[in-house]
Amino acid sequence: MKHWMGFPMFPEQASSVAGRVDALYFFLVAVSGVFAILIFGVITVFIVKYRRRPGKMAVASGHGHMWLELVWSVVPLALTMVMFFWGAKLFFTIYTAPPGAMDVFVVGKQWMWKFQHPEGQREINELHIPVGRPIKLTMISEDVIHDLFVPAFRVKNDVLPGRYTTMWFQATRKGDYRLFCAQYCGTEHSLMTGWVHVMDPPDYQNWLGGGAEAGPMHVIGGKLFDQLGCATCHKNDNTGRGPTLVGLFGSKVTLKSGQVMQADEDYIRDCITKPNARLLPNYEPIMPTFKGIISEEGLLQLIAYIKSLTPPQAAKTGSETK
Amino acid sequence: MTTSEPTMPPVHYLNCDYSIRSWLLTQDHKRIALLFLVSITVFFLLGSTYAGMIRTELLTPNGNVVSHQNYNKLFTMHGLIMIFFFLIPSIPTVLGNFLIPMMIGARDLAFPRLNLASWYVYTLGGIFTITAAVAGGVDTGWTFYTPYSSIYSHTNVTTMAVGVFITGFSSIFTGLNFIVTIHKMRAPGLTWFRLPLFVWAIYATSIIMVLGTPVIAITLAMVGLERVFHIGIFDPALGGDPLLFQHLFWFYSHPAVYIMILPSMGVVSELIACFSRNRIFGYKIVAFSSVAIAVVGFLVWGHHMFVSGQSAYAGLIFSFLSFLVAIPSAIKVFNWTATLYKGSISYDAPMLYALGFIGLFTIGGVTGLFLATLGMDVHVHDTYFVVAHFHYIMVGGAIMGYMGGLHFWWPKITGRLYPEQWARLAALVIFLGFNLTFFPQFILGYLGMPRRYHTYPAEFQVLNVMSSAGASILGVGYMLPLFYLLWSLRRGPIAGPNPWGAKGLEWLTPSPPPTENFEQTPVVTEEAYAYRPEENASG
Amino acid sequence: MDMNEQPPHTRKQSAEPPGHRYEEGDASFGALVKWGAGLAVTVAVVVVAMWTSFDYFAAPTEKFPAPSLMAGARAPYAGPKLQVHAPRDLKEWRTAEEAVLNGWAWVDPDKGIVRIPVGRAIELLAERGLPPKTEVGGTKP
Amino acid sequence: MLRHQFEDASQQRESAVLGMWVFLATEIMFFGGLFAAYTAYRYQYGAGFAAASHHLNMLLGAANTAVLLTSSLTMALAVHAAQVGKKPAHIAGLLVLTMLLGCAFLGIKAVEYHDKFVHHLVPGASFVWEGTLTRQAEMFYYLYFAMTGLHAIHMLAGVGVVLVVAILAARGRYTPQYHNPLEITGLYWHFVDIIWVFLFPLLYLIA
Ligand code: HEA
Ligand code: HEA
Ligand code: HEC
Ligand code: CUA
Ligand SMILES: [Cu+2]
Repeated sequence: MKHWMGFPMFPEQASSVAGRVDALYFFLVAVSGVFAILIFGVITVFIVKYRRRPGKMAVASGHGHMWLELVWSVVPLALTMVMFFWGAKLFFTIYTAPPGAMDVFVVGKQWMWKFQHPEGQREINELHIPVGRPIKLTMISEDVIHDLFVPAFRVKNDVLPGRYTTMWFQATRKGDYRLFCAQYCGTEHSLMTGWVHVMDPPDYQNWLGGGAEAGPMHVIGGKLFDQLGCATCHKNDNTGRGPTLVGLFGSKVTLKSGQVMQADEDYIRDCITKPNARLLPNYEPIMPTFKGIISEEGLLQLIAYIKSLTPPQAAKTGSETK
Repeated sequence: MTTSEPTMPPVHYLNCDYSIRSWLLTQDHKRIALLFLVSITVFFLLGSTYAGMIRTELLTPNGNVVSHQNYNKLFTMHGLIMIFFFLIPSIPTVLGNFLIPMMIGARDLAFPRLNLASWYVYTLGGIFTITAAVAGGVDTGWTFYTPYSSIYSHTNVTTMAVGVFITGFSSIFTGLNFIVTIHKMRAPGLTWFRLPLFVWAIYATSIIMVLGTPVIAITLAMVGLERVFHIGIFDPALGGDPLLFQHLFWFYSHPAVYIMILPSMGVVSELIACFSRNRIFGYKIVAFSSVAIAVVGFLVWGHHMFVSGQSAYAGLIFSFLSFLVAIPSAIKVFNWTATLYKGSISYDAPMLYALGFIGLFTIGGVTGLFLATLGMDVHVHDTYFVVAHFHYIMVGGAIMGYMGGLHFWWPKITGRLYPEQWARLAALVIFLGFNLTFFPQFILGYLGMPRRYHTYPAEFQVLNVMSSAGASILGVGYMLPLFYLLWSLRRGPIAGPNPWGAKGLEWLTPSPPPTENFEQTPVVTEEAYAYRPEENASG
Repeated sequence: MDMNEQPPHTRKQSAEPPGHRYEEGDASFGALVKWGAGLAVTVAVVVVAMWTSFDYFAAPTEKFPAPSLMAGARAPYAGPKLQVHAPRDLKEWRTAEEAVLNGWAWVDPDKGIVRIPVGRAIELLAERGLPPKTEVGGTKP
Repeated sequence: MLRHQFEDASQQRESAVLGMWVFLATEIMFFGGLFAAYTAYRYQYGAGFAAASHHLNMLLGAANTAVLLTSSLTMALAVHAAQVGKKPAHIAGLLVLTMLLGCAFLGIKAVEYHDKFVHHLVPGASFVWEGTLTRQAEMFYYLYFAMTGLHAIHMLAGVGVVLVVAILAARGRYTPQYHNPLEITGLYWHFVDIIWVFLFPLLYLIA
């Protein structure tokens, strides 16, 4: 945090977009400053020059001049268009995860953050990530709306119950950066904070390898897939009562209603929690709902497993939806 | 100033009847305005105490003054009371009720009984709110976001929702009354383009009050239903969508912020014209921009939901339209500045408030542009940057306008002049205290201090202490007018009909005016703000 | 006439015919419709413009470096466990404890210390009685 | 009788009519919130809404529509009768007829509500649904009860107002020169009827 005479003035720039957000910020400050000084200056001059003096009557200043009105409408409009385009372009950069980003799954729960690395690493209120690599966060809440906010990276996104939201960042400087919950979520909203530890890749690997673990997410997902009986109906060779899930993730699915849907994380989550919401042609809706039986972490692990059934090059991450 | 020593008329709307009945069952728009003045001042003091407690708590990083849940109740009650029970009613129900009939040469509003009903409905809503506050308050934030407000919160959300629901009808009744009065009861010769700009501003505000308030009423009713019957129109577990609530809530709540600022803009137009003895520069443009803000204001609500999971496509549209809605405000600021050109400017207290309004509204407004910029809002959403934006434009803007209007028309309302020097001092103290309170919050916001945080990291403490220091100065600043205005009721000099030499039909009546305002309905032959008779254009 | 010098109350009612005691002229409906249509058109234009320019905005600006080959390598993992399924963990823990309680196992083959099921231990103690405390130098509690 | 703040009767009448139109605008926005919620969930849960709508009795719905349309007719005739100076009994009669039709509407509504209650289709704990899309069906019935319930409340208020106006009409209060209350009651009644004309297709005819 940059200080000026002991006052904290400016947050660190620790992500790939931070510099560009700050550049936009300085542009906006400059435009506001110019207009503020322009207006305050003109007003001060006028109130001094035309202060009420005996015998000095106000002189007709006319009803107003069309061209002047035009100028001070078009100029602000032009400036706002610049702000709009620059802001919109940056917004899409902030929210479009680059291909091949490292996945991290986030579950927000009243008043703590649970992070899960695909390798199975699980953390509470702490997130260890390697510097220089784009990290894509897939987030969901178990209760109310939360919001994961890392000021040093200049990014945040609400975390909704019942629907996945995603965001990404690429840390550019090592160090520890605060993360906050930025959407009011109840009594201990202000305690739902934590740290992002940005480490050199080797240190990150050591940290990752630091201790025994039940196995990577997709392996746990596989176990869960068997335990819950999914495997009885979903056989990889498509001989079960339900469709094979090999190659499902990322593919286009045509429902019985003819509607074509992209099988992304949300789609699979809905298939598991609300099976009859998406009926498939030539299959009976016999799949039981697992809502309330599998925790959010369990769902994420099942999805990781189903993703792993799709050969790597076929799966493409969903781009920003319209 | 009038040459002869000004005298108070023997009989006027205040001393014609002192009985409680005559006040509680009055149909005189002027008395109803005073009833509202008393009620909203009570709520302003209540809201300010909550603000004072918030600032006291935030002096230290760890929460050692109140518990977590109580702090959450502090900012929720502070937000709710200040918005729904102070700022939305303030100018329309006090200055609007008092002045609109007089400014258009009418004896009263179109529906006096509806006007009194508006005050009773407001008070009933207020009683519900006070009960909710006494019974333990509400901790959902003034935004009532579901599913927290509908399922997880165990505080008096339903009572509060009913209170705000009922008070909403006070806004609807007042708005309806103004629209019909302005359309149908103008004095002969008073065409639309000869109306004072305050009347235009109140007309634009009334459109929003009438079209927007019902939406918040039905939304809060749905939240109430969900809490009472546990059925989920907004509950994700039962298939409801929390984003639908946000859309319905902000569909009203953004236009609501324009309900708060437009009347102040109307007051400032009157003050700038009177104290610079000049016709408002570009009268028609300023009049149309009030209506433009009101109408386009209904199309931008999504800029509160850029990072809430709303699609990027919607974000683009709402960001673009938010910039369009800013243009009329910009035009107004430039026209006010141009009105000072070649004027004959005096620095009475109302003028100081008007100039303060222009300055602080500009800062508040341009920071709104920061928030409307998609890329910027991602970082500063739900941080103190937003808190600073809306306090600059609501406290710095709307309240400055309200104070200016109150001082400007005080002689007409009470027949007495307030002490000028004290008023100028108060204006200065408020201006300084205000900036010290809220400017540091811009820096805090960009540093990333989130909103609604009871405890915060230690590195934010210095700026928070500055803000709290400013709040206590601001608190003192607000108390001053309370004292000297009450003092002036007894010992203020007699004002006479037109102490400022201002234009406008309301200055034709004695101060304080008789109950029926005008013996005969005046006929208007000249333009608004015709301070220089020599070019008395037809208009 | 200048408003200021005009004493109040004597403002003479001009010779307006009684019928015209309030302003008839109201906003022209045509103008309102025109303004409404204009606004609707602008909003439509904005909505369409955003739809068409969506892909322009969504196109990724800088080309991200192709993910390095190493990225895919899955290293072993470790770290604090996060309880996923409380009942299952409890069941595993209980079965482990039961096994210890009722099982036969070498504790320390060199010293000949062995673990015996608790039931058997109770029987042995019943037969032999508790060893006197001092003789074995009992361990600290 | 001219109220003191008005200059003449026509100003008072125009103000009353404009006041009612503005009030109807607020009512449109008030119902608008529910219509917005309906549209949002219909778009998301089309199948569920269609399935749930099967259980609504289209016959009763159509009957209600007919009842309301006729009541609008009798109300319009009443207003016209006052304008052309028909006898008070004539005006009052038409108003009573309008009121009866309004009560008939509420009666049919009560029957429908009872039927839903019996079939456990009232959203909440008691909701039972044998199809596959329970949540969506419950959402449909939530909206059904919210929208028709709010409409019924407005209908109830309307019947009350028409009763008062009918009594005053019977006393000969309304003449071709002065019948403001009758006219604005007519506006309100037609509004409540139009709301039902929207509700009927949206709720009953989406099978
Ligand atoms: C009186 C109240 C008021 C007013 C008038 C405004 C006016 C504006 N507001 Fe603000 N706003 C609030 C009260 C208000 N707001 C509140 C209470 C919240 C938070 C609610 C909550 O979350 O609790 C909020 C939040 C808010 C957000 C959401 C932030 C977030 O939560 O992430 C946004 C985003 O676009 C926004 C934008 C704007 C804009 C563009 C204007 C424009 O209308 C401003 C236009 C004015 C100007 C532009 C200044 C004058 C112009 C010049 C001097 C010329 C120079 C100008 C140009 C170059 C164009 N406001
Ligand atoms: C009309 C609107 C209005 C007005 C007039 C005000 C007036 C003030 N508000 Fe505002 N405020 C809101 C509308 C308004 N507010 C809203 C809508 C929110 C968001 C609520 C939410 O998030 O849900 C909010 C939230 C809000 C916060 C953020 C709370 C949080 O996010 O955790 C703060 C923090 O300082 C604050 C401060 C103030 C102050 C100091 C004043 C002052 O102008 C009032 C005058 C101050 C005083 C009278 C102080 C009196 C001083 C004492 C009693 C002595 C105390 C001693 C010390 C301070 C040492 N307000
Ligand atoms: C009783 C049989 C059964 C069980 C058990 C079962 N499923 Fe299914 N599943 C089906 C059927 C049949 C369908 C296709 C029809 C439908 O949508 O209901 C299906 C559909 C799906 C789909 C959508 C496939 C597509 O192409 O759209 C997914 C994903 C899925 N199941 C995952 C799971 C998971 C994960 C589990 C275990 C937690 C599971 N299923 C358990 C029978 C079953
Ligand atoms: Cu989670 Cu605030
Ligand atoms: Cu807004």
